[in-house]
Amino acid sequence: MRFVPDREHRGYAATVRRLLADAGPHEAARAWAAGDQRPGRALWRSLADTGLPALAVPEEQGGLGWYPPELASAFVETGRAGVPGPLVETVALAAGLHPSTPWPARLLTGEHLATVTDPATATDRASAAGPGAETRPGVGYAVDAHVADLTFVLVAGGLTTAAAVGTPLRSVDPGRHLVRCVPGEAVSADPRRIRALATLLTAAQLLGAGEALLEGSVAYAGQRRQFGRPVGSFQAVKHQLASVAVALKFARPLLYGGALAVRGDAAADPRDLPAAKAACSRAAHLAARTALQVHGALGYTDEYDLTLLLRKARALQTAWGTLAACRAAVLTGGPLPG
Amino acid sequence: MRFVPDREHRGYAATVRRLLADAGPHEAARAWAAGDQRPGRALWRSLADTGLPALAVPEEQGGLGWYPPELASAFVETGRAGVPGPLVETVALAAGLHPSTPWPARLLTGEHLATVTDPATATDRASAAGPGAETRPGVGYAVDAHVADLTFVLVAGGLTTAAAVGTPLRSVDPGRHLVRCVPGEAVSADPRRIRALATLLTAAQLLGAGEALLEGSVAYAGQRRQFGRPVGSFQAVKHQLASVAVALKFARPLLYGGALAVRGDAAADPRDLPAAKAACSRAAHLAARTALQVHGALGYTDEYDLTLLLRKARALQTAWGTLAACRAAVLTGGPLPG
Amino acid sequence: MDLEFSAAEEDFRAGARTWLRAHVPDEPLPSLETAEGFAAHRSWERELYEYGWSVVSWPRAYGGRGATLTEWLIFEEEYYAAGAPGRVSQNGINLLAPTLFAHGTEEQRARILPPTAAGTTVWAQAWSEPEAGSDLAALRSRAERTERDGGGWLLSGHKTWSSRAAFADRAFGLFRTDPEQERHRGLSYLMFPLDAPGVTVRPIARLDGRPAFAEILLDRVFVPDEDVIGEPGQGWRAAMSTAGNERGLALRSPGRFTAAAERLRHLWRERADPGDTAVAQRVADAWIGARAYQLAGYAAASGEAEDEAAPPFSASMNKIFWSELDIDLHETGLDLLGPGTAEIAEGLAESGWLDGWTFALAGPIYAGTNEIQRDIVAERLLGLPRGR
Amino acid sequence: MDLEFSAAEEDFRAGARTWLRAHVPDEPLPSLETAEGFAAHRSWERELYEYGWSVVSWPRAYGGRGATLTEWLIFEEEYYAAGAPGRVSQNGINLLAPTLFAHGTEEQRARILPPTAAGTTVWAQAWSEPEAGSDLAALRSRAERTERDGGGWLLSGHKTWSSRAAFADRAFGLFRTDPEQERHRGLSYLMFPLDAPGVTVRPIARLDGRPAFAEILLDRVFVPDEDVIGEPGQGWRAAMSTAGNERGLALRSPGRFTAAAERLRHLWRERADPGDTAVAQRVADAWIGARAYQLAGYAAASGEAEDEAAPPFSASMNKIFWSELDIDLHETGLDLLGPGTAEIAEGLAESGWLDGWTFALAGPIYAGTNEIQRDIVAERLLGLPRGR
Repeated sequence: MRFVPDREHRGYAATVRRLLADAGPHEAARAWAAGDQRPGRALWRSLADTGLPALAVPEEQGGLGWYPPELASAFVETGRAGVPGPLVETVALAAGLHPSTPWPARLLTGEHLATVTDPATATDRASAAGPGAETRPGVGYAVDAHVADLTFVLVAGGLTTAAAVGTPLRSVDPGRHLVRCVPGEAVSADPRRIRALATLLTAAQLLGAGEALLEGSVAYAGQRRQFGRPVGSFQAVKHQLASVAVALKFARPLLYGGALAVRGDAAADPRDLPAAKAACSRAAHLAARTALQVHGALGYTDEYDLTLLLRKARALQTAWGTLAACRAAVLTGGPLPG
Repeated sequence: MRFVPDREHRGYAATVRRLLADAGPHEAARAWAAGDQRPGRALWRSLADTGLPALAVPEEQGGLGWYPPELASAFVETGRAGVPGPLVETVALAAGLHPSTPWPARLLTGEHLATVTDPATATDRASAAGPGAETRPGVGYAVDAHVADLTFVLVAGGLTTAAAVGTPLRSVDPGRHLVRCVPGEAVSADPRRIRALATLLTAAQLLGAGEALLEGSVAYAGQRRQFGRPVGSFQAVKHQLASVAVALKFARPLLYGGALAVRGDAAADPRDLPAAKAACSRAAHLAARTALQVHGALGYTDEYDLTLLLRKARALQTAWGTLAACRAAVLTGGPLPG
Repeated sequence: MDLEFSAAEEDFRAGARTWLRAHVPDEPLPSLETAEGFAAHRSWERELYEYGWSVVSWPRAYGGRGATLTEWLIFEEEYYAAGAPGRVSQNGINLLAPTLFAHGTEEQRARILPPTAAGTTVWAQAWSEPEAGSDLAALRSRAERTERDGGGWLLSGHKTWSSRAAFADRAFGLFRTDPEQERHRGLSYLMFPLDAPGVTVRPIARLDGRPAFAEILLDRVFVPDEDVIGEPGQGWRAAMSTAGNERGLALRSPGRFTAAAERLRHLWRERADPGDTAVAQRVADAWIGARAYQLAGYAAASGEAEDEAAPPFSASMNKIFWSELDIDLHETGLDLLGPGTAEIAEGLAESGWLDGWTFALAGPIYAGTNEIQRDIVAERLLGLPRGR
Repeated sequence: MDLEFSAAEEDFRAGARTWLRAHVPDEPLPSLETAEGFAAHRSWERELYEYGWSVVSWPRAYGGRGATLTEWLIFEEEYYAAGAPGRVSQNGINLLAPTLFAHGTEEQRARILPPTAAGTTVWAQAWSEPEAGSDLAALRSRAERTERDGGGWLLSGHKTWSSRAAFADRAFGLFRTDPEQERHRGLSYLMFPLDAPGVTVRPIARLDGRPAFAEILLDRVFVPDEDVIGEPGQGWRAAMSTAGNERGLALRSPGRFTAAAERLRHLWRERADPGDTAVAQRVADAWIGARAYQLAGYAAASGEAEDEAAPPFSASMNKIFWSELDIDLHETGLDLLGPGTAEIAEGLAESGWLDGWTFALAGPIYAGTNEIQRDIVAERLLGLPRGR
């Protein structure tokens, strides 16, 4: 048993991290929020050039193989950097669309971005009028469908093309819009793989966002002075940040466990996938709350880059498996949050 | 509106507090735990001499009237002092047994102690083998039935005499034993009043125990030195204790609100009773956990008096309304936890 | 003790309820953090004022009704239960006015309070500075003495996190008038117009992108002596003596939370699986918390008559309690909305929950962080040793 | 990366499981905090030792199997899953032995380790003193040099919170051998018999009334030079260097929590309304926490081969994590038992949950309070400024 990323795996994650650190992801995120997707798309193409989406596709289908743990590590980095766009959905679709369909090739090159509805958003809540609210299967929100090249809908047991209905709605994450979609033609795909990978990579982004929020908070607390001393020297601040560090530390092994379950390892436990989403969500939530408290008013402003992550963490918390759904899946044996 | 105890009410609570402080309640509690009820009974008789149980019985029935708020304040003090014995049950029965029955008179004088089963303990868990576990209505645990003068069983819609079955079982609170009882003859009583008053007074004892745990912890933190300074000067310790103070402060108004609901005030909200039990339980639980942490190993010892309260708080937390039952009652409109 | 309202109090409640039912706009006003919404909220303040509901607890001479603290609690309950607009005049009514009542001159009160109550003058607060956030006594902005125009002060410096400043008319804050003194000594409490020469206002957007506060740059801004509150050099005392005004209940009234808890219960009934006890318990806890704060408010109002029963340091304890309750309550609301809906900032009726959440997030930070409030509770109420 | 055990590891697991299935007593032993239970647990240690399962990670020369860290994790999983008895020899195996391996002489190892592994010698730890709890460096007990009986030390002072001391054979701890030095300097690590002349042991009962620890009063107790570990005066370093032994996993192994979480899940299935999501989510969280700790253990074991991947300061983070998990897990168990049953200390099979809860309560306090662990994480891992 060797339950740590090997050298190559770590090297790849480091490459992605460096690439993103140099590429100005926060500027790309702000441009994306303002309606200019060019920097974000360029960023995605440079990530694709490193082979990122190809890590989700077997070699015989033009990819590099089926590497969920490596993908998870790479998406920790996209979460840390706050990269905009439907990357999770694009990679999940690259993995789950049948190779006979015309779309995967362009997803691997980074040329196309694709998105798909999260089936948990499918209850038509706008017309809900009680616990027995009408559910229209296959109606739901897809992230950034208004700017994606391809949009799909997850329906019971399958995948379809999509038609957008209504205007894109702004999310708490300014670089994210939600678009209601209705199903079109059936498409050959593995919907379980799409959902599983989307859950894993969303968890990874949450972990990365949480780690960046902790790092930013520690740096700020060490430098910001009040009452004649760094605020990071106050024990109450220290203990809050230590609790965040502990939560993040123990979320990461679950993320890798979930990745091995998604990879299909016989020795993996399928419950690790919902467990990972739950643990990464909670750790990122704690990191966000703490970052806000440590930064004071600064952490409440739009212009401070770290707050991009704080808002993204809130949005991703419910995406591809709420905490409640993940806990339920852990008890029923996983792998997919309901 | 005057939602504060008046002078007479406060005076009475102060009298009870002084009486208990002078009477060595911890010694009485330790003797009770060791099987010697004499000091505890003497303490209860001196409380009865102040008119305590008589505040639960109308004047025409030989009592002083129906004063749940004053009873609540007095039971905050019994909780603070950790007085042993089934006092909650005795006073609830004094209020709820029909005046035509032969028992109330001796309860008012303090001569007799009485106890009654908590109906929530009625599921026969020893033989439970699944969610559909057999429930034997009217079978349950009564506190200290082995030493009480009178024991009753709350059954669906009524009250009966009791027969003890099995040996008294030691509780986490060493001054408390649980005895399984089965119902006997029906007795004329108001079971709702018994349950409501038992819930209120248990909440009051929890609040009192919580306040004493806070006071003891603050005193210890101010005096105990480590690393060359009082442990109470560490911000992490301060903040934990401040959180306890806040929880306790906001539990007390609910306790009084619950008392007015039990009194039957039209302006009271019946939900305040389960809300009070929930809030007092949570505050006492936080106070107990914090006391343990502030005291270190000392707070983990049998011989340190404050730990009597720490253990009592755990026992009372589930008595006469668990947190789950109280929350459910709040949502369904109260007043009784299910 | 009891919870019975007097006939007068019941009449007061009925009057408020009737008026609100007739006047509260059917549609929510646009966000008060926009120019359009600010104007709409200002008009609403005028409407409240015209009917005597703007500042019920103030003396009639200044546009109030001389309401008791209990009546004010009742008004707030009705106000938020009616879904009435947020109060754009809150800085003036809840922060500035208590200081004027305690430390201002009769001339100042007569001149300033009525337009404040009417929404004619909307106030920004100007406490914080870049290097003086939690540590307010570290402020550096200064006021230099001048004898120009009959005597006054010239303000220079840099204020920030000034709520309402993007659209408000005037601001109040502390300035160092005695450069020889340090920390909380030598400060004065001054008011100044935001359109005066030398004032630059740079709006700052909060998390939702709206300019809820601003930086204020001051370059020798003239303030006449009549706009100093209290004695020059005694500003700290003036500011702090009213910080815990009405035991801190005014900062966020119980009525706000009882109304929000009721909306949450409604959302839960509408949306949740009734068997989902995990979310139900959080709804119950929100109700319990709001009710506890409401009852604590009644106790505080009753305590005015019976002073020894009133607990000390209520302002700090209240602040900790409601700010954490507010976040829990709105997090529960977002979780009830579920994936998708929970994160939508605009375009759905439910986005009010996200607005409420964003607003709630500021609670543990502003008006003294909860860390500072816990220090106060620990040191001053519990008597633990000073120093951190 | 993977989670696949090698064939050798699977064999090791099968061997442990088979042996445990055959040997673990059907009925739980009496509490090890009673004389009767202590003797029964000592016999169990001898049985473990005779079959080579007492100290699997030790070299064969001392009675172990030379197991890897991964194998040790496997053994612990099987051990707790089998419901095997608590380890009365834990102090000797997990606290003393690592110090002997790192700082002892070969003579000491040969003399001390086998009887420790066999339960022939059961050890108490003697770290704390009345004035040195969290602040261990404040200890005052001293060892004076003597040339009597071939040379050694005379121990005097007052130790407390000494676990196992009520019934153990020997104890180890730090003593001040250089009275000129202060704090963590001038301390030596010594071993002494609890039945020696000059030793008085006063048992202290924990919350459940059982003597889980004791005070030890020492009055010129002779310790020969051969029972000093490491250099005299270097005791602090010897004690601390092994405090985070196996990255703190040994203090409470992951297997303990995965087994407890499994029992909780079983209790939940048996007792809970399946629709009661409020309690179900806590059961899920307990499983998630135990699994996280288990996987973190596998990562640490893998990290031995791949050192740069091992996170630093794991011991402090592990301690915070498992101690809080342990309490949450057992609180959930008590809540599942429900009113009445939850508080019963003896007489029902379920009272094991209350025992577990009592045991768990000590977690955030002993072996360095969680406050101190958070200070360590904040200052040494995160690099926040020192000082509190």
